[in-house]
Parts: sequence; structure tokens; C-alpha cells
Amino acid sequence: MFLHEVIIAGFGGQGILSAGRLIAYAGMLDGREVSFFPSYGPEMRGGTANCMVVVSEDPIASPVLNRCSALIVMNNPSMEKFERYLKKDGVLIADSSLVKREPTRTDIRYFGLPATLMATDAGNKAFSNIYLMGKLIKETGIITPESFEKALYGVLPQSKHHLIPQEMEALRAGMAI
Amino acid sequence: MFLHEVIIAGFGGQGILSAGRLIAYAGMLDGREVSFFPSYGPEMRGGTANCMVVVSEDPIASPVLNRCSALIVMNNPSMEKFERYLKKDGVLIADSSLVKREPTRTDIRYFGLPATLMATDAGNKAFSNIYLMGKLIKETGIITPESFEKALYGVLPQSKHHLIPQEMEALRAGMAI
Amino acid sequence: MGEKLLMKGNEVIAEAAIRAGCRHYFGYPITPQTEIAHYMAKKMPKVGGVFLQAESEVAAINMVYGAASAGKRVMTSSSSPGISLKQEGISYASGAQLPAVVVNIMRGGPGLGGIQPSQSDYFQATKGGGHGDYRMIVLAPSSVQEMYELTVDAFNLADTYRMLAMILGDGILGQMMEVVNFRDEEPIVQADKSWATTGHGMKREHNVITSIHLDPAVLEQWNKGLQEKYRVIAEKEQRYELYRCEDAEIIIVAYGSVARIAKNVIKVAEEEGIKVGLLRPITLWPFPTKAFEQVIDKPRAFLTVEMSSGQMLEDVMLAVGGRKPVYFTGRMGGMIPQVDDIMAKIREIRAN
Amino acid sequence: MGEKLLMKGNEVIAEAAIRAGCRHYFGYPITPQTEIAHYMAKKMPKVGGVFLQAESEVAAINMVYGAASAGKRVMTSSSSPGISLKQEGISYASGAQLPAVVVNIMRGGPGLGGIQPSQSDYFQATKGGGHGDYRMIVLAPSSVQEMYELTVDAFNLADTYRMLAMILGDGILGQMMEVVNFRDEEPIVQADKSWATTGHGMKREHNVITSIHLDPAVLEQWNKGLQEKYRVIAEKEQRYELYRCEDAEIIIVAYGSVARIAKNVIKVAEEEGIKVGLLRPITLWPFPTKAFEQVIDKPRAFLTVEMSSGQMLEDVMLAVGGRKPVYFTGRMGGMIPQVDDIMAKIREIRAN
Amino acid sequence: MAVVFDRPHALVDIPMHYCPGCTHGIAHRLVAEALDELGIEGKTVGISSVGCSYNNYFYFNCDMIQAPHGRAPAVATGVKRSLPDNIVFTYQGDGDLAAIGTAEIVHAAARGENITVIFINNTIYGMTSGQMAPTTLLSQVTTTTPYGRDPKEHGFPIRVCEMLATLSGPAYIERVSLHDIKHIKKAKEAVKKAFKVQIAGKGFSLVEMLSTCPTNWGMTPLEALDRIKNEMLEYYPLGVYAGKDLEV
Amino acid sequence: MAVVFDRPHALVDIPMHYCPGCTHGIAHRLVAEALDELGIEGKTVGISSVGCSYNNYFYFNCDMIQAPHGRAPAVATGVKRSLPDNIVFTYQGDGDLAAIGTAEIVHAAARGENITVIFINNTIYGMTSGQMAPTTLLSQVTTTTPYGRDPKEHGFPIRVCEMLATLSGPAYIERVSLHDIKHIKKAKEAVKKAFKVQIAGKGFSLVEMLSTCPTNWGMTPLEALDRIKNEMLEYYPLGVYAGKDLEV
Amino acid sequence: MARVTFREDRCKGCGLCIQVCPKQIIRENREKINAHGYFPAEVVEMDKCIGCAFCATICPDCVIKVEK
Amino acid sequence: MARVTFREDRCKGCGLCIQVCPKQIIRENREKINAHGYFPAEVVEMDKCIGCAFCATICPDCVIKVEK
Ligand SMILES: Cc1ncc(C[n+]2csc(CCOP(=O)(O)OP(=O)(O)O)c2C)c(N)n1
Ligand SMILES: Cc1ncc(C[n+]2csc(CCOP(=O)(O)OP(=O)(O)O)c2C)c(N)n1
Ligand code: SF4
Ligand code: SF4
Ligand code: SF4
Ligand code: SF4
Ligand code: SF4
Ligand code: SF4
Ligand SMILES: [Mg+2]
Ligand SMILES: [Mg+2]
Repeated sequence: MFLHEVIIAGFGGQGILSAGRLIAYAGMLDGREVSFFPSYGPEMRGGTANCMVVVSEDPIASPVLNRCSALIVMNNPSMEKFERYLKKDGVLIADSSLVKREPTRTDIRYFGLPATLMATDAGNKAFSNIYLMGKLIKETGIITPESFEKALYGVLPQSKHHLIPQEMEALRAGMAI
Repeated sequence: MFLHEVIIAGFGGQGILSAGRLIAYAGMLDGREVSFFPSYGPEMRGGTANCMVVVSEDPIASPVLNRCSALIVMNNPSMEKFERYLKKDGVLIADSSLVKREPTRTDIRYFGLPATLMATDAGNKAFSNIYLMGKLIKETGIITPESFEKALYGVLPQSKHHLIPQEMEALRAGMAI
Repeated sequence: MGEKLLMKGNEVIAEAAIRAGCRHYFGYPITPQTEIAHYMAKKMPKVGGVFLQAESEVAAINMVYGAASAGKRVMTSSSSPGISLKQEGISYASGAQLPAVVVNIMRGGPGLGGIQPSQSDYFQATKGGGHGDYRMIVLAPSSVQEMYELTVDAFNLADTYRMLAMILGDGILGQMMEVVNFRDEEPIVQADKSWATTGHGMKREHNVITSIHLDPAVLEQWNKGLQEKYRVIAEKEQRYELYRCEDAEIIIVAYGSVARIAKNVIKVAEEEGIKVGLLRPITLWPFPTKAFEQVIDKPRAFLTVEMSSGQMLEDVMLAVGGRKPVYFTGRMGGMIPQVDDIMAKIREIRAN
Repeated sequence: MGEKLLMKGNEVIAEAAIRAGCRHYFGYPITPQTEIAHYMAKKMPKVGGVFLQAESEVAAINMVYGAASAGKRVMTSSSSPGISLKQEGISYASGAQLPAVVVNIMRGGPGLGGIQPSQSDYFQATKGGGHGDYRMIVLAPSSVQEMYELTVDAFNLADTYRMLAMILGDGILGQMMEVVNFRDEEPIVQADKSWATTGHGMKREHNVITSIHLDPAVLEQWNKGLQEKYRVIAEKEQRYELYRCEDAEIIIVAYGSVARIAKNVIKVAEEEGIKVGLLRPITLWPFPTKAFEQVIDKPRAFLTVEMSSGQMLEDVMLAVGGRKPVYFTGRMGGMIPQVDDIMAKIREIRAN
Repeated sequence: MAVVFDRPHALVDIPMHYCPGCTHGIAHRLVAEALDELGIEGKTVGISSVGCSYNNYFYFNCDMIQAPHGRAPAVATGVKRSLPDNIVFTYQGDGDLAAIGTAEIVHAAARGENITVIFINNTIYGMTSGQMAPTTLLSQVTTTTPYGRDPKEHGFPIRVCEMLATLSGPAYIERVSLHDIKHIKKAKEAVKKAFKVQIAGKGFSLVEMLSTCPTNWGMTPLEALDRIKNEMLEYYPLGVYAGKDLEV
Repeated sequence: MAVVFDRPHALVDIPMHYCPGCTHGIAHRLVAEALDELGIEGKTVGISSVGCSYNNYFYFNCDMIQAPHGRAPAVATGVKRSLPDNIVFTYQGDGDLAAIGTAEIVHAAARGENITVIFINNTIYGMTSGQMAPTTLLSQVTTTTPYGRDPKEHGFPIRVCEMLATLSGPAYIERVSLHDIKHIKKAKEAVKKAFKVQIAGKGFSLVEMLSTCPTNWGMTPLEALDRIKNEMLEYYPLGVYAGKDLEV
Repeated sequence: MARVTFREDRCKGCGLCIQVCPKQIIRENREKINAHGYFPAEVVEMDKCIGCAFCATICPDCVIKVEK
Repeated sequence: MARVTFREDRCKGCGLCIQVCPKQIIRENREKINAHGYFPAEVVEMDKCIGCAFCATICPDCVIKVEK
């Protein structure tokens, strides 16, 4: 059964919500059922942000997850908060340039990527989330790079389409690790 | 069983409510249970006013009457509206200077007093209600002239006590008819 | 022995509040309860208290919020549309656990409706017209004497439980005059108010009155505290009157002024040889389910009578829980149920 | 075939309203439903409609009152505290029999509470948070697709019955994104609006929109008209979903986003070999009592699950009427019931 | 003989419920005359408020809406935004407009909402039996200021025209009085001008009328007119507060 | 070495939640400094409102009450009438004070209620993500005026100080700005004066502070300060609007 | 020549017309009480009427019609 | 001589202090990210500080203590 339940968490401003939205959008393009549920409200201001994405073959019961099959964390508090949400054998991807510790659990698959550093080095800090999505795609197959690219075209305003090749490059770099 | 249920009705400004309040007050002085329920709200403005007074030996179930043992009417609309409230053998007292018709019912005791004329003649139009109360006292014994007088002293401000002898005179004139 | 006076229901509420130690009243005029404000306007300056006519009902309930936060016994009063406007403030005060007394002298609705007596704000009062999981203690007097006593009780209950207590009356009760017997001294509960915001004088941590808790786990915990308090109250504070229920064939359930009419009905029914009793809820919240347990075996049916389309009816049905049939009759929009109407319904029930 | 888009629940409500012919929106910002206003602010000018940010929720509902009087399809939206402020206006519009759509995307209360999802305004929505004997049609979507469809329906129902229809959602539904399938054309009811105040053009008697009738006999008659309308609606407009109830041992009763969580529970229970069904009220008022009649014989118990202290619970108990046990589990203050909690409750019920 | 004065068509031919000598009745007639003379009865929607005039929807012959207490400007906004080609007016008392409805009138004015407001300042709550209004004069005795309005306890009377004139939205604001023939005639011109401003699409217009409440002032109707002249005019100066130079 | 600048005692020593560079933080400090310097922390009750500063009850060390949106002046009235010897202030945003709370601020001012109001004008609803406020400037883009504030649709920005100054109740009203050191120092004097007015029992005092919202203005903190200087000062002139000659 | 017509049933006896009539030809008719209980106003010397309509202008109840 | 002390954990890197310092001795420390994810401000040439407290006056987060 095709069912992916993903949580993405970090600081506000790290592109947490747009990452989740892109995955949901790409999932839709793949013909799957999708849902996206963001954290919201003023606590996002300077504080933390997270979202829950489900991509599934079957109709989605609840968009609110208390367990997930994959988890992306982009700061320390998110690691603290969400590690326990991950199911056994689930995939945990962390931005190791910001997340200072490794997971305590051993029944999961862990991947640390220095995404923020990679992005800063590549010249666009805002793409750090894309490296992590690349890794997610590679490890879970939740969506394909092709649907991701289509999603970018669908979601971004025309004025930002010229950035898409760079973003795809970041995605592939993430997948390659 | 001592139980009097009285409705007093007429125009606003005719002293309808103060008449009812005086009777209730006097009843209290007589050691009886009493209740007083006035019509209220802006419809009183230039319009009609009425009140319901109960004086009883026993605790009073409801202050709101849909039948009464005595009725005082001081204008035509009140005659129209309340005549049917009167119980068989009940007492109906009308200010015949203002109420143009006699009751249609024959199973009641009817008394017409030209109270407004009498009061105007006696020099104080505002006392018209007192003549009618006099008649009520005489026909029903709901209170005594003595308790009525005490009620006047209890209810009126000191500054109006000098009027009380005149009012008692009006009461006795009403009783005398 | 105390004083014995012939007074209007509305005025008695005001007088009772003052006797209960209330020195702060904030309100906005509306029929049929304006006499409360008039009385307060006259009396408060004489007892060193504050009467303030607010710019609106919304402002009034928020002034209450302020005075209650400052630890004072405080009251506001209004009638149906004005009480609707206070719903946000009521929810806030409930959330912040502030003690205060709110009076609703109900009139016919919905909307501007009319000004004649009604009981159609029962749902609003007992289930929460505002948002969120909160309750008020709702007291329903049915005589002027009881308006006095329950108003004093309302202040005590509010302080004891740190919550709102509502006096729910109607135009009949507000406008009628009866004799009231005042006690020489009131039984005043002295509650701890160390939580009040009175200035810390550099002697303690700063106090905070708030209803917001952005962390849902914290807000849930707060709510659990409220619910636990409500459970205790439901256990301890139910009040009711049972009148001639011992051998009643039909028990009327009615509160406030309608309960008085029901007593007339009982007399008339007796004359016809029908045994009718009265179960009169005095606390509408907590609803006196215990009263029903006491009498449930006896009657062949319950008859709820209200000046509404049937609101308390739901609580009666929940209390009876299908064990006996529950009937309803009522009037709306300011009309008062008549003895005849109720008798007709009783005869109909018996004919079934 | 229509358009298929990935959209946020709040935005879908706005888009659906525009598709339903709503060209007038009045609102005041509040989390978690501000996106409705943002969407309207962007879109309305493009379709020749009016988006107006009112000075308050009170003003907003009264602007709705005006636009509805003028015969327009009109909507307002808010979240819990803001809806409390609209109670007077809601009662007025109900009293004046005006059609309009009110959206409440609920958050945790009471008071300022929190901004996370909640269902604790159920009482307020279904029993009348305002004063007087009135009702609103209350629709509870549980998916983004349903937010679209029920919003369109809400306008049609409002116009058909000349009354308010409320969309009752929560922060989950408002904030989540799902794929929504738009129809090419909406099924729009064309109701007679000859009662509207649009200027008589010297061609007819002047129309009047009012909720006041000072004569209580007239006001009662008016109320009887309302009650008769409500009776018809309760008969004709109940909506619900029955999911796997056929052979369910326990039937969960839940609405909105909680009903979705319940579907997860049903899966998990199935894995444990427990047959659980779901009765999902779609109309909260009229409450779908018919659904209960359909399934009442089957389960050994009902389990109501809410994000509240147990409000719909009362309607469930009234519908079940003591014929089966009714249990409750819920979370408050913005906490979301977890599959595990509900499973624990189910195991507990079975152990009884 | 020609008719030189008769009831306007826009005023329904039924008795009004106001107390004897209450100038609410004059205000009504002036509005109705304006509707007649401008030929706009058929396209006008009036909003009655909550106060003694709550049911003037019986009296005005145009389409009418009864609004919640204080909210008439918001209701009017809803109507005007729905029917921009219609004429929309509110008729509000001083309790309604200047107390509970403060936010609504300020914001309708600030928005420059193209509506006309008829504002009856009688320094009291008439309908509910004579409580203090925001416009009650200092020392005035009312049922809620039984010892007279004291600025320390009850604050100062609000001058609505002056306050709203600080906003950029209003096109025309004038204060008039109904205490004698001359002023009634001026009041009528003001009402007409206010409607003309709206017809011309210039924005928010408001006419405040100093009016009597013999009943709650405890005066005869004549004494009440004198009170306007002798006591109210000083605190509430007549004149144009916005749109002095506006030609319509 | 002597300490020439440190956090005031009346400001609790915890981090504040405001966005980087948001001048709400400066306003907080100024209020706290005033409480310190006047020695009134222990007898002050502050009222927080609903806006980004909803939870400044965590920050101010005096007793605090969180009030419903717009109602802080009413809550403050309830407190001040209960504790006349205490010092009571509200802290309100422009949405809170000038939109939903219009009636409450006007009437607290008209009553001359002896309280102090700190009014943060950042021309936007910060907390709820950048909607138009009553003070939003013409043409300003917000989430509810995506095409810019257009006076025809959205009306004109309200100048609160000017409006309240038409009332007789206020003892002291001043508008200040937080956009540079000089103005921050003036702002501090204004805050102190406002509290002194209250201490002296003179009545209602209000200090409006022009403040930034870098987040919802879509600007860096520095650009935001420049916007105050270049755009806001013109429409919102600084100065004393009531109580110019009042000595306290 | 001018004529004023009073709809007596509508008159509330407020006396405003009496006060403003420049010719002082209106008075309260103490002989009559109308259906609402008021003594209505009436013109006593119609021929003195100048049709100025002051009476009608100030009448709050639209009782008076003026012809000239 | 003057000294300023920055509580780096409280700094949000808004840059206001940098802008107002008459001696231009404050800069953003791009090397560090504090617990809240910001690059904190720091003084680079403390001995140039004149203790004017401009930095502290404009700092919205009470990060800075000034001694002289
Ligand atoms: C929400 C609400 N609050 C209060 C009332 C009661 N009320 C009716 S009229 C009125 C005051 C009217 O005074 P004003 O506006 O000055 O009009 P007037 O009667 O003087 O012409 C009040 C407070 C109401 N109907 N609704
Ligand atoms: C009754 C009510 N309506 C709306 C809201 C939502 N709300 C919270 S803050 C806010 C606006 C705040 O803006 P402002 O007062 O300008 O403060 P700022 O955030 O800009 O400092 C609104 C509308 C609410 N909490 N309560
Ligand atoms: S109460 Fe006053 S305002 Fe109302 S109708 Fe009577 S005189 Fe006029
Ligand atoms: S949203 Fe604006 S006002 Fe609110 S804290 Fe951030 S910058 Fe300050
Ligand atoms: S028209 Fe003039 S002169 Fe004639 S009755 Fe009237 S006021 Fe007198
Ligand atoms: S002014 Fe009108 S109502 Fe008054 S007395 Fe003259 S005719 Fe009658
Ligand atoms: S005290 Fe003055 S000189 Fe020193 S760092 Fe701060 S701003 Fe610069
Ligand atoms: S002003 Fe304060 S918060 Fe901003 S950078 Fe400087 S020290 Fe940091
Ligand atoms: Mg008035
Ligand atoms: Mg703001």
C-alpha cells in the first residue's frame, strides 16, 4: 500500500511550509491522494514551524499525524519534539548544519545532511530545504523528481521560474548523498 | 378564603400604577400577602397602562392574572380588553366620565362613577383614581380606609403628606356613592 | 428581625447586591431591567460605591472584568439582546476564572423582539452562549424574596468558585412588587483573593489575570481544571423545590415565574381531582438531576412548561433519560402561559 | 469536468462562496480563518464584488444584516471569540428572517483561549448563543472538498429558508490543504426575494425588515412561524454519513475533522479485530436523529468523540434516548484526539 | 386655494406614537419632505435604530430596515455597498449613535461611506425612561444621574459633529436645531443638502438635530423648546462642521 | 564604572517574542523605565490587549490583566474605579484601539477616566498577519488591501489623537515616534508625563507611538524605521494634542 | 385668504402651534377629548389666518393642513 | 572609558544598534548562530565606545548594558 506520512519541522523562515506544500502538490500530480497540514499562528513568528504531509493511494483519513513514516528536522527543538513520532523503520533526515545531535532511537533510518551549509556554499541559503527533499525522495519514493519539477512550475509564480533549474540541481544534489 | 385579584387599567398618567401600588401596600399593612404587577415599557407612553394586584390570606401563586375578582377601568380600550377577565359576580368599576359604554356582561356587579369629573370639580384631577379606589374598598373590602391612609403616609414623600387629608376625602366620597 | 418592604423585583436585586457587599455596578439601560440601574445610581453614591453607566453592554461586562480582577464584588445586569452582546466578555471572565454576578431579566426574542417576559435565553445561560467549554452558575428565583436571597447567594457562589453566577429572571419577576424580608446581616463568604491584581507593592510576584494559553497542552490543562470545578459544583450545588410531588400523577417542571403559575395550576387541578406536583429547578446550571432521581418513580409523566419553544425541556429529557414520558407546553415572544392552557395539556396527557 | 486544485480549507470556503454567487463579504481578521478574508480581498474586486474589512465583528454581522436585507448573497466569517461578538446580530438576523452565511472556524476557548483547533462552540452554534428561540442551519464539513460543497449548499439553504446557515469548521479544516474538485457550474437556488429592501420605485408598498413586535401576541405568532419552519427543516434537511456501521460493535459519533481521525481509528481497530463504525453528522442542526434510528439496533454502544468537554454528546444522548449506552472521550483547548486515546476508550468500553 | 402645507407623501398617514410635543415628529417630517422634494422615496432605504424612533419604519414610506442598537451605520454600509445607486439613510438617537454605536458611526464616517445620517440629540435616552446619554449636559438630572451629571463621575458630554469633523471621510456635517420655526426651516435645508451630497456621490453626510424630550426632561413641550434655546445651544453650537464650501 | 544603561526592573528578565527589530520592544522598555523612575511598579496594574503584545503580562513586572480585543479601556475603567489609588495603564495596538475598540477609547477619554493609554500605531494588524488597520496609510499594501488602501473602498486613516482631542475629558494626549534616538528620548518623556498626569489625578492621558512592523511591512528593521520618518510622520504629525500647558 | 385644517384625532394637545401662531388664533379646546385622551387644538378665528404655516411647521404630528 | 555588554542569546540580529552607533563599532557576528537562530550583534572595538548608550536605547530586546 502506497502511504507516506511526513512531518517537516524547523524554524519559521526555513521554507518548512513550502517544502510540504510542494510535496503535496507533486503527489497530486502523480495522481495520489494528498493532504497538507501546517502549524499556524503567531508562534511561527521567529519560533518554530512544522507541517504534516500525507501522500497516499487511498483516501486520507486524517491530515493530522501523531505518527509518521518520514521526518525532516531543520533545528534542534524539532528533533526533540518529533523524533518520537517516527514509526519503526521510518526515515529521519536532519539538516546537520543546524541540528546538533543525532537521534537517540536506533530503530529508524537516519540521514544527516549539512543542507544549510551546502545551500550557502551553492549561493542560495533559501534552497536548504530542497536538499533535504531530495534525500527524502531518494529514501522514500514519496514523489518523483519529475513530479517535483512540475510542482515547482505549478506553484511558483512565473517570475521565479528561472530559478527552477537551480532548484532541481539542489534536489539532485540532495538525492545524490 | 380572603383572596382579591384586581386589575386596574386606563391611560398612562391617570395614576393607574400608583393606585395599584397603594392597594398592595395597604394590604401588606393589613398583614396580608400581596403582589403587584404593572404593565411596563414604552407602550405606556401616551398609551395604556394597567396593573394587577393580589391581596390574599395565603401565599400568592402567580402575580399575573388572567382572571380577576375586581376590575377598575379608566378608559374605553381598557373596558374592551379587560371586561372578559372578570369572574362571575366580580366587581367592575368604571370612570364613567371617560368610559363611554356600560359592560356587556350581566353576570357581574357594575358601578359607574364619573371620577374624573368629580375630581376636576373638587379641584384636583389627579385624584380621580382615588374615588374609584373608594368604591373598590366599599364593594370588596380588599383593604380598609384606615390601612389606605397608612399606606399613603408610607408611600408618599413627606412633602406630599399635606395632601393626604384631601385624598382621604376623595376616598370617602368614592365609598359613599 | 430584619426589614420588611414592598419592593419591585429589579430593585430588590440591586438592594440585595449592595447588602452582599457589591460596591461596583456597571451596566447599560434596557427594558425590563432598567430599575436595577436606577436604584444603583441612587444608592451607590450613598454607600461609597460605584455606579457607572457604560457606553454599551460590551463595555459594561469588560468593566466588570476589570473590577473582578481587582478583587471587588461586582455586578452587571441587562436583558436578552444586551446579554448576547456580553457573550465574549462572559466567555473571557469564565476563562480567566473571575467571580462576578450577571443578571439577565429576559424578554421576548429573537432580535429586538419585545419587552414582555420570556424564558427563551435558557440555552444561552446554561449551555454557553459564548465560545468554549465553560459554565456559569445559573440561579432562577421565582419570587421577589428569592430574588433577594439568591442574589446574595450568587455573590457567595461566585467568590467561592471563582466564576460567574447569573441571576436568570424575566420581565414578570423584574417588574412585580412583593413583600421582601431583609435579614439584619448577610451571610457573606470571605474568599481568598490573593490572585487579584491590586498592585504587588514590591512584596510578591506580579499577578496576572488571563484567559489565553497559546500552548494547547497548557490550555487543555486549564480547561481540565475548569471541568473539575464544574463537576464539584454539579455534585454540591444543585438546588430545587419539590412541591406536592409525593403522590403526583403528573409533575410539572417549571422555573421562575412560570413555576408560580404552575402552583395555580396545581390548585385548579386539585379541584378537578387531578394530582399534580411541581419540580422547580432553582439552579438551572447545575441542573438539579438529583431532584428527578428523588421523584422519578412516582408520576406517570413529566410536563415541562416554559416561556420558550422548549429549551429546559432538553435537560429534563436528559435527566429523565427515557424512563418516563416528558411532555411540553409553552408560550413564546412575551406571552405568559395561562392556567387554562396548562390544564388543557394535563387533560390531554391523561387522556393518552 | 471542473477544475482540480490543491487548496487550503479557508480559501476553498471563500472560493466556494464566490462560485455560489456571493458578492458581498464583511469580516474582521482572526486566526485561524484570516485566509478567507485575504482571499476575498484579492478576488472580490476581480468579480465585481465587495470585500469590506469591518471595524469589528459586531459591525461585520450588521453589514451582513444590511446586505442580506438588500437581497444579496452575503457572508461573514470569524473564529470563536469573534463569533461570540456576533451573537446579538445573529439573533437579529434570525428574528428578521434574513438569509446569510456565517463561518466559524473554531479555536480553543474559553476567552482568548488559543488558536489551535477545537469544537467547543457546538452549543453556541446549535442551541443558540444569542437570545430567543431561534436556530441556524449548521453544516459541519470534514474535508476540503466538503468545505466547498457545503458552502455552496449553505447559500442555497439560507435562501430557501430565509435564515442563517453556519459553516462550522475548526483550525485543522481551515488550515489544511487538500485537492478540491470544482464543478463547472454551481447548483444555485433562485429564491424569491420580493421582501428585500431595494427601494420600492413607487411601485409597491414599502418593504420592512424588522425583528421587533412589541405586541407579544404578534411576536408569539412570528415565533410560531419560525418554529414551524424549523420543524420542516428538521424533517427535510438532516444530513449524515454512516461509515461501516452495518456490523459495528461500537459506533463512533464524530463530526468535522474528528470524524476523519475516527476513520483512522476504525482501521486500527479492524487490525485488532474490533468492528467500529462511524456516524458522522453533517448537519449539526438539524441534528441527524434519523441516522440514529437507522443504526440504533446494531451497536452495543455509541462513543462520542469531540474536541470539547462533550457538547454534541447531549444531542447524541437525546437521540439515543437511553436505548444504548453512550460514552464520551475528547480533548480540549486545541489538543487533537489521538488514535491511541480513542482506541483506549474503545477497549475500556468493551471491557465493561 | 392652493395647499401651502400638507403632510409629505413619504410619511405614511398614520398617527405616530411619540409623546405630545416631542420634536422627533418634526424631524420625521423634515426627512419625509426631503424625500418628496428630491423625488427619491422610491429608491431610498431607511435604517431605523433603537430608541423612541425604533419603529419609524411604520412612518417612512420608503423601504425600511430596523437595525440593532447602535449598528445602523453598519447596516447602512451593508445596504449601500449592495445597492450603490440607492439612497440610504439612518435615523439615530444620541444613545444609539454616540454611546453603543460610537465605533460604527466613527468608522462609517472615516470610510466616507456614501450614506446620510440623521442624528437626534435630545441629551437623554428617551425610550428606556430617561437615562443619561453621552450628550447629557453637565448637572442635568436623569434617572442614572439622579444627583446631576458630574464630570468627575460621568465624564463630559460628547460633541459628535466636532469629533467626526476631525476625520477625512465626511463630506458634510451640520448641527441644526428644532426649537423654533426659523431653525426648523434651516434644519430642513440641512437635511436636503445631506441627501443631495449623497446623490452626488460625495460621501458621508450627517445632520445633528437638537431635539426635545418633554417626557423625560419633566417639562411641557414649550418649556422643552426653551431648554434647547437656553441650555443646549451654548454647548452644542449650530453650524456646518464639514463641507462648508461643498456645492451640490 | 557606573551603569549608565540597563534593563529596567519593571521589565521581567525574559526574552520577548517580538520579531527582530520590532519597536514594540522599545515601547515596552520605555513604559518599564517610567514605572521604575516614578517608583510605581508596585502599585501599577497594566492591561494588555489583543495584538502582538497580547502577552506582555509576561514582560511587565507589575500586576497585569489581559483584556479582550479592543476593550482594554473598559477593563482599565473597572480597575481604576475599584482601586482609585493605584496606577492603571493600557497597552494597545492600532487595530485594538482604533478599530474594534473605538467606542471604549472614545468613552474612556470622554469620561476623563484617570488612566494612561499607551497606543502603538504601526499602521497594520501585526498579530494576525498584516491586515489593514484604521491607521493604514493610503496606498499601503496589506493582506486585506492587496491593491493598496484606496480611500473610496477602504476610507481614510484615522488620526486618533486629533479625534480624541475634541473631547473635554482628556488631560494629556501626545503623539511621539520610535524611529530614532532623539524621538525615543522624547517618547520616554511623554510616557513619564502621562503617568505623572495620572498620579496627579488630572484624568485621561494617552501617548500614541509611531512604531514599526518590519515583518508585515515586508521590510528590514532599518527600512521600517525609515518608513516612519519618510511616510508616517507626514500623516501623523508629532506633538501634544491635549494638555499642552499642563504642569505635573 | 387662508385656511388651516386640523385633524383633531391626530392632535396631542402639545400646544406648540398655539405658541407660534403670529395671529394667536389657535387655542386648546377644553370641551373635547379625542380618542387618545387629549384636548385638541382648534382655530378660533379662521378669517385672521394669514396662511403662514408656522403652526404646521412646528406641529410634530402633521395635524395641520394649510391652504392659501 | 566605557563598556557595553551584549547578551548574545537575547539578540535577534535586527541591526538597529549597528546603525545608530556613532562610533560604528558594532557589527553582526556571522560566525555565530544563537539559540534562536540569529546572528548576534557584537562590539568589535570596545575601546572606542563612548558610552553614549544609543545602541541600548534603540535595542528593542534589552540586549545591551552600558557602563561608563
Ligand atoms: C443592545 C441593546 N441595548 C440596550 C437596549 C435598550 N435601549 C432601547 S432604546 C435605548 C436608548 C435610546 O436612546 P436614544 O438613542 O437617545 O433614543 P431616544 O429614545 O432618546 O430617541 C436603549 C438603551 C436595546 N434595545 N438593545
Ligand atoms: C474579538 C476578536 N477579534 C479578532 C481577534 C484577532 N486579532 C488578534 S490581534 C488582532 C489585531 C491586532 O492588531 P493591532 O491591535 O494593531 O496590534 P499589533 O499586532 O499590530 O501590535 C486581531 C484582529 C481577536 N483575538 N478577538
Ligand atoms: S420619551 Fe422623549 S424622545 Fe421619546 S417620544 Fe417621548 S418625548 Fe419623545
Ligand atoms: S508582526 Fe509586526 S508588530 Fe508583531 S511582533 Fe512582528 S514586527 Fe512587531
Ligand atoms: S397658518 Fe399661520 S396664522 Fe394661520 S393658524 Fe397657522 S400659524 Fe396661525
Ligand atoms: S402642534 Fe399639532 S399636536 Fe400640538 S397642539 Fe398643535 S395641532 Fe395639536
Ligand atoms: S554606547 Fe554608544 S559608542 Fe558604545 S557601542 Fe553603544 S552606541 Fe556605540
Ligand atoms: S539592536 Fe539589540 S537585538 Fe538588534 S542587533 Fe542590536 S543587540 Fe541585537
Ligand atoms: Mg436620545
Ligand atoms: Mg497594529
